[in-house]
Amino acid sequence: MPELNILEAVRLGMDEEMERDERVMVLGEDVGKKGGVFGATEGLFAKYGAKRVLDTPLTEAMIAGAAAGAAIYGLRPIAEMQFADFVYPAFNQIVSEISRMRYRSNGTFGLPMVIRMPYGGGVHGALYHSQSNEAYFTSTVGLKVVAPGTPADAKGLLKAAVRDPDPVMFFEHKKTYRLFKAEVPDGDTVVPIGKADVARPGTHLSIFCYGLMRTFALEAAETLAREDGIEAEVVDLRSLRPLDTEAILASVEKTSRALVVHEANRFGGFGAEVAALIAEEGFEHLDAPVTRLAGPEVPGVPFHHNLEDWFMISPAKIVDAARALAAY
Amino acid sequence: MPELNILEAVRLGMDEEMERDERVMVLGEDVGKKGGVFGATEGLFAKYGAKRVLDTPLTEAMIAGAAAGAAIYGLRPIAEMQFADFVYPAFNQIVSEISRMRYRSNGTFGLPMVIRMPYGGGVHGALYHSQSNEAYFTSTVGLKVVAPGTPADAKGLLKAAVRDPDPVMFFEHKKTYRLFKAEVPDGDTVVPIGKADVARPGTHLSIFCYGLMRTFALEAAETLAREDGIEAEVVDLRSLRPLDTEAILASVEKTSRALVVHEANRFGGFGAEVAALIAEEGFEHLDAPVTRLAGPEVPGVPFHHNLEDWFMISPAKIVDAARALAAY
Amino acid sequence: MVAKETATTPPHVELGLTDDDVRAMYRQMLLARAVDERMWLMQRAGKIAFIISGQGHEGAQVATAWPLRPGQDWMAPYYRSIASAITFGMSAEDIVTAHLAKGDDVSSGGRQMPGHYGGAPYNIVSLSSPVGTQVLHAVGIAMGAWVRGEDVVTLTSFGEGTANQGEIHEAMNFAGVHRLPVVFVCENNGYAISVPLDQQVGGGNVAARAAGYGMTGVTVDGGDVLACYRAARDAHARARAGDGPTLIEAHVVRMTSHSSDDDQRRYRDPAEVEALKERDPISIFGDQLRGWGLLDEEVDTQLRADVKAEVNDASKRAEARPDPDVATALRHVYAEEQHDA
Amino acid sequence: MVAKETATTPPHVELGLTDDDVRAMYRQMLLARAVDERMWLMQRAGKIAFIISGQGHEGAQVATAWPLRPGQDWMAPYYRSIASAITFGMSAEDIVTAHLAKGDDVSSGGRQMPGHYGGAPYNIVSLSSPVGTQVLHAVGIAMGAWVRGEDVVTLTSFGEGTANQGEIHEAMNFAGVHRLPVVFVCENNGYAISVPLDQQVGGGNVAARAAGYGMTGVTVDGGDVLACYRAARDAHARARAGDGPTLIEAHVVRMTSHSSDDDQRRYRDPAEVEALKERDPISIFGDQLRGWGLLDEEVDTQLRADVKAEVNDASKRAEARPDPDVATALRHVYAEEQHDA
Ligand SMILES: Cc1ncc(C[n+]2csc(CCOP(=O)(O)OP(=O)(O)O)c2C)c(N)n1
Ligand SMILES: Cc1ncc(C[n+]2csc(CCOP(=O)(O)OP(=O)(O)O)c2C)c(N)n1
Ligand SMILES: [Mg+2]
Ligand SMILES: [Mg+2]
Repeated sequence: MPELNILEAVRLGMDEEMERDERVMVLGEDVGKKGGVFGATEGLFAKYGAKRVLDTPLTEAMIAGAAAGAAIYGLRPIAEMQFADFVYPAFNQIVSEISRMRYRSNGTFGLPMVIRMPYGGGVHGALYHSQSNEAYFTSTVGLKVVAPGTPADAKGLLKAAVRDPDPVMFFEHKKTYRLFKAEVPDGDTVVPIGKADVARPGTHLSIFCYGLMRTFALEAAETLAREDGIEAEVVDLRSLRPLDTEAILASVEKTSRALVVHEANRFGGFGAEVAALIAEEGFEHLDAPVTRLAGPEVPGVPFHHNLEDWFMISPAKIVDAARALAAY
Repeated sequence: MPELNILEAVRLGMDEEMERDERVMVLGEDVGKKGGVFGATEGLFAKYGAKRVLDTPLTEAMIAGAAAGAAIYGLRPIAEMQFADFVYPAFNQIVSEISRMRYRSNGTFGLPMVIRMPYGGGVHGALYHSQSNEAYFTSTVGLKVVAPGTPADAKGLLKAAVRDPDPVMFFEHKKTYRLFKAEVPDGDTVVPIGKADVARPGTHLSIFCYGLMRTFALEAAETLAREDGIEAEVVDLRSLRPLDTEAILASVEKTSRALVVHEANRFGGFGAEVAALIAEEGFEHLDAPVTRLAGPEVPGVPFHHNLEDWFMISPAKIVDAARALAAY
Repeated sequence: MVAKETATTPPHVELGLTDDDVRAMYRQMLLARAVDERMWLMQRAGKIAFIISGQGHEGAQVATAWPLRPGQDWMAPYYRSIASAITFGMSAEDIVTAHLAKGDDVSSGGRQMPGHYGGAPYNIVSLSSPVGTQVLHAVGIAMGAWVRGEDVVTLTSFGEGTANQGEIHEAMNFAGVHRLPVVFVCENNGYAISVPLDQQVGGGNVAARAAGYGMTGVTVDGGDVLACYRAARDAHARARAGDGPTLIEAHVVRMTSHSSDDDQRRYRDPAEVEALKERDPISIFGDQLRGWGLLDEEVDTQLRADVKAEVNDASKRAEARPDPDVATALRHVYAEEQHDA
Repeated sequence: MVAKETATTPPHVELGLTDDDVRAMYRQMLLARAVDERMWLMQRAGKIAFIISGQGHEGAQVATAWPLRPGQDWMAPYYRSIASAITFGMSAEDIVTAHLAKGDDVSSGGRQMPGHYGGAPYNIVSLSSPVGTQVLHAVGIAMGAWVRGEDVVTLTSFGEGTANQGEIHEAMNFAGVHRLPVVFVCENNGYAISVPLDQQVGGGNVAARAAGYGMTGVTVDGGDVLACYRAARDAHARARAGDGPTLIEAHVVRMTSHSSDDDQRRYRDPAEVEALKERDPISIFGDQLRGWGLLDEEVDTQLRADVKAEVNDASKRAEARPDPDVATALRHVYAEEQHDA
């Protein structure tokens, strides 16, 4: 098993899928010769050529819409949005078309396609290179949404996404790209969409998270165990839609306390769904209010490092929230 | 006090605001000579001329973006999206630009503008003329979002929206347009954004709703009172962002049971935020799980009347959900 | 081309069409019109909720769809495309079934409004309502064929109001960059609901935009069926030859209100509406055929009777089909089997 | 025009520019370049996080901004628009302050990344990162001026990659329909990050799109400052006269990598990069001025020293400004007072 970082895992996942299935292609801005602005597609252009690794014009609606057309035609496109922040020009295609194609055609047109998007802050990207905009997609019926937090999940979920008969929004937290290396199972290991991962078992409270927050939550859990004797269970949701409600409720049943953590702002964020689910279906098990820890209610991550630090979730903030919840 | 329906109230609100302030203008598709596809702008073209009631090309990004530019310039545009379903081409302008302009410019550029959108189902409009897509906007920091359920609120909130220094998304449930007439206070009565309305006081449980659901919830409450002796408190949220959390928590404190009702699908819908809020901040008062009654998890309202009836929330469905909650 | 023309070669023959071809084209136009008119009747009778009409567009539609190869080429049409869809393989019964929103409607199983043509068996992409989105699907199909090196041409159509949507620009630009095998047909009927051309299209000329994408742009009179056919045939050949996409702007007439929800008397002069009849492509093409000696009163009457019978029959069968079963309403949100294809 | 030309009239005079004007234009170019170069130094020194450069665009920018009337006209520029912004009123200190993300930065108070020009006091619209969005704001301002009957011209600029965004199409079409007083400047530097023109722009000619909106399109060499000025002056006059918008495509060079996060050696030939120096608008314009007898070594040296001193001074003052106060981070999400304006 090689040790890879998340960026390498994503790249290897694409490479293996392109090798396995010649219908798989990659398209997006600067994905070709340059290999992507983060390097996620590095080497693929040389290996698969300019058509299967297609540098598109600077037009996101076209990227999504043409990917949809190609999927109708029988290909299995992986479209890249250069930053999740730049997906909005494609929103009409994604929400009006891609999410609804199967339902509206009574199952006769499916869209096996993936949209990869680097998201998240902490990289001095300010309001428009830092967004965590997953809630727009998790609330959209017909899409699947995943957000891996480890290299193994990045590769395994990417493979699942490429093979999925339905459209998958694939969120890659850009701060995790080179954050750490970890073992990635060799070969064709697919991580199924729809299953959470208990990243750390615990008994006193549950922390629900995904993406970069997995790393932060695990770090916080260590601190809580060490300094407070609080054993936090860290549940990495990984798949946001479909959501592994069973795993969530099982954890709440065990710990009776739920902390939902994400980087996006709180009001109407994805955490609202997780919290509402727990409040509704886990009510009898709860010994404390479901608590959300989320980014502040501002329209984006501000640039100056003072302000960015203020914005970002950190292990310390998770520790504080968990302590308050445990003490409830 | 005249009796008006919601469509007339919206129209009168615009008319009075245009008369009061010559910076107010209306723009959108077919808003001019035709008076809008629902007739909301009927008569305004004749009264204010082709520039202040501007028929635009069939281009929603342009409508939103030009309205933003006009607001920067000092006008107070009211932009119409012909259907809420057709707002997505403008999503980039709304989310990237309109919601963030003030924050990103450190308060130096504000955008006093309104985007009106007919939303909701029950009118045989199928997947693309029935959407309740408020959650995309309520989760967007920097926007305000309102959804009136009565003629008086429609007019009063529209006036507040036009005068608001920030962008307001104005959702009009198209099935309510001509559903009933009710008294509308004469003249310059402004309904403040951010305040809920207790449409019917009650003691046994609280129903949180907006738009068409207000009418249905009130009808359900009558049935519940008559048939079950259950006194439901109906809280019309009206303003979804900012949300009147005080009013919500006060009602929960009183009734200890919360039912959140909307027409949009449940997963990640606006109700998730309301439920999560109650679960978190009203935890101590709850005698039963916060319950959501929402549209089914399908990508849109299907057309055939069988299917549409299946989809729609009805007073009967609210009665059933309320009974189950009261019996918990 | 010019050298071949002689006083005795009828224009369709010069274009490589047989007498039967042009009569068949005429019949398709009649059929589309008859279906369309039937839909209005059914709408007034309360049997269908909504109708959006192709009346006045039939000439351009039949002619531009004519070169397509069913089962091989693709089509991403729009809501006025009754005649295009019929020409490319849908039956009158399919169309009526969709309007009645029956459970086994090939387009959507009764889930979509009338006018949302689509059909997997026919290579017709399922259409939504937000205008213009289908144009990117067409370009994506063309991209797929180009990537795979397959001989497939995709035709897509839309109105002149829709031509201003940003997605159309992105689609045409991309098609221009890679010379993709796609044919764009703008059916310019002068109105987008109530908004006339001069308030809709800067400069008033949609085909003029082709030059800005490095593609061929052609303007044709939608009342001139053979001119439309010639443009489409050339565009199809150009696409197959790797010579890139074509934008055809066909000037057509919208003979009805925008839809059954609209009343065009609110924004259109009665004289203007009256004058539309003169531009009805069916009468124009009929007159041409008569002029070329390919149609006489008897044949015309027979064709119209045939078409009427076909529509009667289609309607009867469609009405007998089952309504959608509510138990299926939750199906097909996602694939029902997770197959690794 | 031609009639007035004589062998002795220098070209700028013929355009109505004085000797001082053209020297001032040259100085603005030098200043923009000096600020730009300073930003790279500061970036390498770790003082600023990111820089996106206007080097190679200065001639087109100064010239197209020159006709604008500060305090009356408006500008919606883009991230390479250092020279445009400086010409329209921003100071070198404003630019450095924004790059350092200081708390009193006029563009955003340190909230936005470098390159996001904007300034309410200067009528420069606050810019975001999604490319092209500002073009609709420009058109909206122009619409506002048109609705109110006010004499205001708006200039907006963007790259040739951005020209393909759907919003640009919608903006230009709308401006074309109502002949709005707006000037579109496409600064075509041949690349959108790594993607070259021929994979980006169908047909390769952005100005050719103007015809499709019924507006004037002009292609100019961005190394020819006076040609750019002439195009902009005419466009400004056209806008004021109600004769509609203009699309100016200026062929410029991107002399640096796309940004400090990019390395153009990955996708651009070294020889190509080397050859860019020959197209540096500053040397070209300097040579021209020398040829017209308006610049000598001494004046040039003096100007460069001046500009350097200005940038030194600006940097020193900017660096001394306070960082943003975290206590303000929640401010200005909504208006702080609900005033009925
Ligand atoms: C994105 C979007 N905006 C608005 C509408 C509402 N609408 C439906 S058809 C139409 C007019 C279309 O005009 P045109 O493109 O000229 O086609 P025509 O109907 O004239 O054939 C409008 C505005 C829509 N369907 N989609
Ligand atoms: C909507 C959107 N997509 C992608 C990006 C990332 N991006 C920033 S600049 C750029 C290239 C712009 O090229 P061009 O318009 O030619 O301008 P230039 O930088 O060459 O001056 C890209 C792809 C973005 N900022 N916005
Ligand atoms: Mg039309
Ligand atoms: Mg460029």
